[in-house]
Amino acid sequence: MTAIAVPAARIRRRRPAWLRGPSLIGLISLGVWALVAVTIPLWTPNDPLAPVAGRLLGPSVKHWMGTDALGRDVLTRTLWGARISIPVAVTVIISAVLIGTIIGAAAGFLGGWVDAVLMRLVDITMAFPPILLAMAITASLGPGIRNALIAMVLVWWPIYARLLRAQVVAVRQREYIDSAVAIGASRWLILRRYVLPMSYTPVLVNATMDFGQVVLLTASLSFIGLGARPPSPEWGAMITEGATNFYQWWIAASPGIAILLVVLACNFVGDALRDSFDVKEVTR
Amino acid sequence: MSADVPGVDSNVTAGRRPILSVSDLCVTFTTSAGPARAVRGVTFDVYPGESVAIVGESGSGKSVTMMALLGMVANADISGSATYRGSELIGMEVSRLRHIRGSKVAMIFQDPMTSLNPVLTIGRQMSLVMQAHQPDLSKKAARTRAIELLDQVAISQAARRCDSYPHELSGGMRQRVMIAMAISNNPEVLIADEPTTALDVTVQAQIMELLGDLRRDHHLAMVLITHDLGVVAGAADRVAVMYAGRIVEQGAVGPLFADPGHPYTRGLLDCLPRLDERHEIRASIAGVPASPMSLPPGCPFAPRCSYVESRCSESEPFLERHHETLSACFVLAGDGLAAAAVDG
Amino acid sequence: MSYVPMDSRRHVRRSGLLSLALAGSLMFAACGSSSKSGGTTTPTGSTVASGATAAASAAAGATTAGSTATGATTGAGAANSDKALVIARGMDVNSLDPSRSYCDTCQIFMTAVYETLIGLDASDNKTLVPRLATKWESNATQTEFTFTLDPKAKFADGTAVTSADVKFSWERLKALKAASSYLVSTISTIDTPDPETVKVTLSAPNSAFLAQVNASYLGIINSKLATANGATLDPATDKAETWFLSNSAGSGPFTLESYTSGSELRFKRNDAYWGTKAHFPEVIMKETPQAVTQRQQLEQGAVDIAMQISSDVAKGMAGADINVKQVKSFNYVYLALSQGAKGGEALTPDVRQAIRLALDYAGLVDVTVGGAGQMQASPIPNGFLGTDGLAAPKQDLAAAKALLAKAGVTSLTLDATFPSLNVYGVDFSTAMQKVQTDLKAVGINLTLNPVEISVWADKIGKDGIPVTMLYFAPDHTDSSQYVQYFGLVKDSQWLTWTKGTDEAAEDTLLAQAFAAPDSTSRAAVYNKLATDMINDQVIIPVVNPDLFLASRSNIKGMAYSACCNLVLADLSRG
Amino acid sequence: MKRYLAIRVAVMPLLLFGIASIVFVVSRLTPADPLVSIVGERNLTNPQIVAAARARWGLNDSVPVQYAKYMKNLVKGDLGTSFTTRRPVLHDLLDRLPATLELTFVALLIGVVFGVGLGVLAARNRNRLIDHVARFVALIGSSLPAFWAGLLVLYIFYARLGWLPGPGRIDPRSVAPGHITGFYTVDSLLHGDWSMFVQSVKHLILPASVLGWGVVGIVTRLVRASLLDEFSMEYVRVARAMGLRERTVVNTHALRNALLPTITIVGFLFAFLLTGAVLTETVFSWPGVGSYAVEASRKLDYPAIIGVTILGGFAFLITNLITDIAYAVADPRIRLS
Repeated sequence: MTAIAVPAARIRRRRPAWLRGPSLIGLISLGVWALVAVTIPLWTPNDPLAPVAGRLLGPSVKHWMGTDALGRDVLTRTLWGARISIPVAVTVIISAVLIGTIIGAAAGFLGGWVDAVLMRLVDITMAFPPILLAMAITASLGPGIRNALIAMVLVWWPIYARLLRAQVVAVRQREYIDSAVAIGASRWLILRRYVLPMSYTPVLVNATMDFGQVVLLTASLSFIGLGARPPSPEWGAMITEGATNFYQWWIAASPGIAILLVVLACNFVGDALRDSFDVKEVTR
Repeated sequence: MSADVPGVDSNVTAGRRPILSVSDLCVTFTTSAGPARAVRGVTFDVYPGESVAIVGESGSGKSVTMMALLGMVANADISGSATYRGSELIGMEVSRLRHIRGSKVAMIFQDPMTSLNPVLTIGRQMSLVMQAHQPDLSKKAARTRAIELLDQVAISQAARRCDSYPHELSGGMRQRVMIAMAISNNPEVLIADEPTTALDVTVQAQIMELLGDLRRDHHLAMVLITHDLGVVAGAADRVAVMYAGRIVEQGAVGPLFADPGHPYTRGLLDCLPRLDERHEIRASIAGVPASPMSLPPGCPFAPRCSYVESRCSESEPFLERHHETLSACFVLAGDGLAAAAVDG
Repeated sequence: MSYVPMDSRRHVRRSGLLSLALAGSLMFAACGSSSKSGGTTTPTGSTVASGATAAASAAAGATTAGSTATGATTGAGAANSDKALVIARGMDVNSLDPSRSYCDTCQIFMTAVYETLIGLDASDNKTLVPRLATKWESNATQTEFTFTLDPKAKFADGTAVTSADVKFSWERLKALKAASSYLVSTISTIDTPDPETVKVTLSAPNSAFLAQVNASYLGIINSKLATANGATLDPATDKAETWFLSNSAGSGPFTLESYTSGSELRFKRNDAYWGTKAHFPEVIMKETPQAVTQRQQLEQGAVDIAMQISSDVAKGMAGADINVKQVKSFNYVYLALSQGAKGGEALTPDVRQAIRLALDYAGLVDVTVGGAGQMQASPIPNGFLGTDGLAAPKQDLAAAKALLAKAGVTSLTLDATFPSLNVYGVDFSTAMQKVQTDLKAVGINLTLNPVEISVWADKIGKDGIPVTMLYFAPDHTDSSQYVQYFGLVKDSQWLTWTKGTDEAAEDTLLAQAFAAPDSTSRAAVYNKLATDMINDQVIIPVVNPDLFLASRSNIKGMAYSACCNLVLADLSRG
Repeated sequence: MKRYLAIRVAVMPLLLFGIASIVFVVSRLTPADPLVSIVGERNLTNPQIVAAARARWGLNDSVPVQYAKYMKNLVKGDLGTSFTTRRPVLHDLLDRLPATLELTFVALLIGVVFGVGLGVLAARNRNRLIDHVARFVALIGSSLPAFWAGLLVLYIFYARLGWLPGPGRIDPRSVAPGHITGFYTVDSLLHGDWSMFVQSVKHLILPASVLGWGVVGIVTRLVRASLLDEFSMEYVRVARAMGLRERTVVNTHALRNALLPTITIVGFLFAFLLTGAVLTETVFSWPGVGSYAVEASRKLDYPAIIGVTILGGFAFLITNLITDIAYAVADPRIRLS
């Protein structure tokens, strides 16, 4: 009976899964946020750092999401927050991928004790709950968004190192690589020609999911006072201010929704990418 | 279809109604690449105590036919009729159909390795099947009965095996378990879908023998689905050969083997190893089976047929009498005995 | 007093520090006073308890805010004192070892569990009154102080409070060199001629000493009990700190029942108390860092008292069941200008004065605490000895611009690194942004750089910071502490931080004040010092925030104590 | 299997050593001076107090010496003394662990129950509206910032509606049940104190739901996928062909297998929850290890930071081990091999 369910499962569609439905919405949403982050200085409705109205005013026609304890426009600040969260997340992911690629490739190609040492380092680093390690690092480097960024890179690179190493090892086991080596291909060439193209998809899928997680962790660190500091319109820091002014729910509402939208978008896209490419997520 | 089917032993059928009656059954899967016509107007009857073999290559629609009449085909349009003792199965709600599945009409499957749940004990799985149809059966009674059944299918140390997990059993034993499970509710019809394909040759014979014994002892009607005409010889009264969703030839075992009326049947027979042949070179049918997604015009077997004529690709032949069998071939059947079309 | 901020995040982070500082604050009051009753005249003729006057009139300025009706709450239960008193509080306990503790909550704890030799009259918050000591006297040069202990005084375990206990307690405080030890740094010897007499000799004249003795950290420990549990006079061998986290060894109206950090601090009434026993059999302080949560729990009757309510949160609070008192405090937030800091060279006295004149003080009070605060003239806060007649600061943009023109400054950019704190309800970022806006109007640009306090401390210790912000709460009721901390006197904290030059004149004045025998003469000296410090233009007070004391309306005896923050033994349920 | 587990256990001390070393190095990345958190900025220029504090807390030693001392003590089970609580870090952690574990277990329960429920619902209605809704609900959980969700539910269910109690493990006036396990729900039952049990459960609902919702997404996705895998398995078809009720097919046959992969991620979930607990505890003033970690980081309380991070790594190792054992027990193919 093998064959019966198959025809239904093998449904083919015109567009790949990640360009349809929720994933498409997610992509568009991420695009909009990126656009906001880049262009907000050109059209900002208000100054994100200066009081523009009375303090703690509820949502109104003029100030859609109300004002905070300093009379700053909450919506404006939330939009400016994209200028912090998105670049930070992009930087963290790119750095983690680069570091992970280098270390993973080194471990995979060099093998032996180098591999053993590097991979134990990876194992141990991945044994920590990410937030605890990030907190420890940030606390000792000194709180601030820059140090939070460094901490997150240190937390995230092992995922990619492990991924890359696995690809290198897989590629090395192929016979055609042996012949490539035999004809004198350099490791760099093998890396570029065989390993990196193979790694492209799993890295992309993981990076998409992780992007949302980095945004979340950035906000979390700021929320507990280890990331961005006021008056910075960072989302987590804004939620802290909202917690202080608990009854003025609108202060925390917009940054919270902003985080939710970005992370949700990443999850939508990541899910769809994973399904289309059938990639296993590297979990910590 | 009438009782006037060649090969139907009138001694068996006399005065009796078919227990299972399939008539003009069509199953069309809807896929995004278009409809896949897996079963196209299949008609046959099964009488109590009788054994019918449905033979064909994979993809010929033989399994789909049987799954369809048990309501186990999803994402498909089903038309035609299939009755069990007169009740229409096609379109019956699942809740009613459930009482027929496993209880009146039971099925055993090709691969005993995957047909059993790896994380439940044999006894538990058998009990679940029994309790599905005998809600009042106590756990203890179910177990006792399970051991009894395992005994019946010749599993040694049945009581101990009852608590085993499937991975602790050999393939043959698992298939015996499957059979025990299938007969646990005393069904009237047993559908065996390639019951021996996945097994060693030596075990195959034992399983077929077991099925034969059970059929006699319990007066079971059996539908044996197989791609191997070899197993049919001793196990079936009647044979239906399917190709591309249709029955292309049917008849009693003897005549069909002796004088097949369809080139496809001949091809299948040529594939069988013969005792009188020293060298084990088997013939095989050239070409690939027709795809249900894109059937050729005319006879679907035409592209592979060595008897092919131009008319074969113009229209599709229907079953017609060919000596002792019914056969759907213009060349061999249509020519031989002018269109004594079987009614129906 | 100190008000602790409400924002939990910051609050917690900071609390260690804060508490210290604050802690002090609470106590400040101790001093005070015109000691009428307490002060006896010593044979040498000087007045005891000379100090103080000051204090606390401020605390007296309480006003009752609110109450209109909300009814909704179910009320906390029986209207009597049999049931435990519950206080919602963001606790900042650093230690419960009396010689090591230094925090706001520690002040409440120390006052409830340990006792000082001298108390403060709760009715006026100024008068020094006998507590463990029945009388005290000092010599004319303010270098020798003699205390006579009350023979009735007993510790909770029944042993008598003796001069040996006093000696042990203060010597341990000094020897362990923990945060509050500087309060006794001037003590050179303690003599105990008999069990009821303590004679303290100081290394230098210190007219503030009695005020310091009133500070809750100078509470007396049961030396036998403490010694038996590892307490020594040597930080290397002392093992008692852990024991003190679950036990107490004091003579106060309460004993420590249990303490769970991050959760609760429980007091049990000392039923063997030698004085008037407390009303409540048990007091529970619940860790509740957020002001809004404190408010909710108070409104629901889940707690009886919340003392860390910010002005924003206090708004609209209250009703028939709840009393909210707004009281003046001695805490303040200030701007500090360092010409000696890297990048601060342009901050000449004229430029500093221009900055002082450019600030919109009323606006700052509005922006930072919603108007619930005061303006303050000098680094010595309003109400302390020597501040009478000092004019509140005023904005004068024209004068500021003129001064800058005179100094040849047209545009100036200064680094303004500050700790991102929220203290007494004042958010430093908010305050600094307002300062930034004000200064921009006269052509001075500040580069705001909020950092964690540890980073800030590191930076100010090394390079200094041209423009920064910090807070201060008094440790006792004497004005001298402000001169020692803010004045350009030898070893003062801000002299070190600004890398400035010692002003000999201020050193001389401070020495005069320490040796001055009576409060009138000291008031004159401190007034001069206050004026000098204003003219230094180093420390510019920005806002002196009010405090909000909120309680269920059936709680009696709610008052802000100048020495002790909240005196648990004075509370009852009516 | 036993051998494999024995090796795993034997390697753990080594891993712990690695973990402790990494944390130690990390915490000394830059010498951000914790002094200010010990003596307060008021005493920073008081040389005597500063010197005494440095001596007492070992801040004068060079980093290698501090490392050597720390490791030596660690072997004896001494994690050092916290600057802020002035107690041995180990005692602090042990005192606070039950609160975190109780919260985490309940959250895990909520996460798994709802996750499995939604996963089954989604799989049984594959590609229908109900599938999309279930997956969306689950996905929101993984995308919500826990601290924000915490504030939100506190605002709605506590401040506005008053249905559930506010922050903390019990009401301010209540006395914690006598310590047996440290789990208030369990202890109150052991003491036969029903009202305390109800109270502690009520206090658990909001934080555990917020925390648990975060893992619902993960569990739903996994259960749905593996259930769909199982549905395509032969034995499911067989069970259906045998006339079993759909409920029996799903619950007794397919789910049993589909949950096996879920067991493998319980360890991961647990670590995930511990992470979430850091934030949830902060919002709900929950006196657990998470809020302790936050406080320690804010005050640069090195011994506490290191201790709590080591505990985190340790918990991760343990849960992985337990996961492996659980998996082996649940899957007869491994258990019996």
